Amino acid sequence: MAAFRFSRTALDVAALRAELADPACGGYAAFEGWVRDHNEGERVRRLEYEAFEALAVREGERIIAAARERFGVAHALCAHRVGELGIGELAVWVGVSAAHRDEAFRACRFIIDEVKHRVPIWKKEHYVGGDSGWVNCERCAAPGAESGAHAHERSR
Amino acid sequence: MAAFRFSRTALDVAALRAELADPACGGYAAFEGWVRDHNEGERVRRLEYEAFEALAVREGERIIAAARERFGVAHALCAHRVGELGIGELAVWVGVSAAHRDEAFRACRFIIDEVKHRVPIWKKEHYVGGDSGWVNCERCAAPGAESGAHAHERSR
Amino acid sequence: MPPSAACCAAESTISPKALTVQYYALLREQAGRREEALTTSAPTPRELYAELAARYPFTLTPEVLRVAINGEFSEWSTPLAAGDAVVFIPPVAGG
Amino acid sequence: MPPSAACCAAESTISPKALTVQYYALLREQAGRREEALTTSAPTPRELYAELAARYPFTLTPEVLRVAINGEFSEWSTPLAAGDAVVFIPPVAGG
Repeated sequence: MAAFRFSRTALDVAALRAELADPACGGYAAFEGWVRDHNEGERVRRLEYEAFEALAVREGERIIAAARERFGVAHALCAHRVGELGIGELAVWVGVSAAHRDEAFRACRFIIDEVKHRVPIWKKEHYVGGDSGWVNCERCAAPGAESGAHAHERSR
Repeated sequence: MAAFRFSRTALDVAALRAELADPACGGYAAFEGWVRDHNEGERVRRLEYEAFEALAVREGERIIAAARERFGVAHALCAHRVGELGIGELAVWVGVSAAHRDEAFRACRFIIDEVKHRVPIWKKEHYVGGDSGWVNCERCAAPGAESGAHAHERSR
Repeated sequence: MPPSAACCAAESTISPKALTVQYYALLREQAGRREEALTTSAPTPRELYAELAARYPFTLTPEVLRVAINGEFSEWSTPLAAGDAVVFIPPVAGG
Repeated sequence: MPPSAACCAAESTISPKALTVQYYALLREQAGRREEALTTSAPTPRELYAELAARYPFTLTPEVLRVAINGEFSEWSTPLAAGDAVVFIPPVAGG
């Protein structure tokens, strides 16, 4: 099954984790992105995720292959929700198993960073006041972010 | 309940993770140490964990308090097995939830590194050939490890 | 960002072709559709986006977008061919 | 690491006291017990460990051990008192 995948329903963390089990692995690192009740000073009520799935899966697979090669980890997976999510829901899960913890941590961090930066997924925040807005990618929002592919204004 | 704890039975990851849920948290990082089937060229059959529990819990709590203060994370927990463990079993679990992923990753890494270095827990490997040995701490085994509190030879 | 004169001179020699465009996120909302089939003389995605931006109230400039052709990241200067599936990709924000 | 002459001179003036020692991991195996109550004139954990190392086949030198008194990390030079619970801590390897 693909190492990067989308789901329209709640992610089953136990099942995902089980795919990484390996008697040769001593370290497992996981990251989960949860829907937070606030962002940049606004109170968030729910989120809506949308993806260009064909390209996103391809790009996600490339990220995971790069992580496996670069850090020498045994197994890595990423699953991302699409659709409507409420506060506290699991939006994205990354899991990595490896012989040792150092490479597991580094690969896990690499994957989530790259996924957020490169994979065509978008999220729209719906605020408590009824307003809504598409979220900037983190790097664009950072001062001194490169112009070009990722700079943009808050688009609401 | 204590932020650092021991268990004589299989750790319930879902229950531990649920303790970290927080609508203000967008990032969750976890580490798991699994019993690996090999170590330093030897084939391992099972592990035996032993702890000086009173001091270990105290030291573990200090590590978690330090992580929360240093990285500003909302919640952090660590659970460690004691007793006999088979290959693939979960020996230690660390979970951290925070507003953002950076501090969650860093705190999680800090906690497992410090636990392995400072908390009075020992593991004895039982090898496929019938031999057994107490495991060196990682830092002692590293070339150039400081002498003193943590240097030692393989003791079997 | 209108195409340059040199580019337009070239463009005028290119025959119209049928292709599809998919819209995501803010572009989907501003175009009011997920997808459309259209016939265009735009030689590359750059001119195609300019053509669409004249029709829809797009607020994102090409500088902040990426483009994909037939499901793969592409260059703004890649020649468009009949039957291409073109996607303009707003700044991403997964996770 | 035998106590120095100065240390032994001081030691001899210290009256015997009853305390307990707990053993973990390799020390537990080499002592052949988890715990014992004993009476010692050792003024500090350093002399106590030397005393025990003369009795049991300990292979770990004090340099690689830490010491805890009454459930808290302590110094090798901390004076021992009657009723203390002493633990010598082999190099740890959790996780």
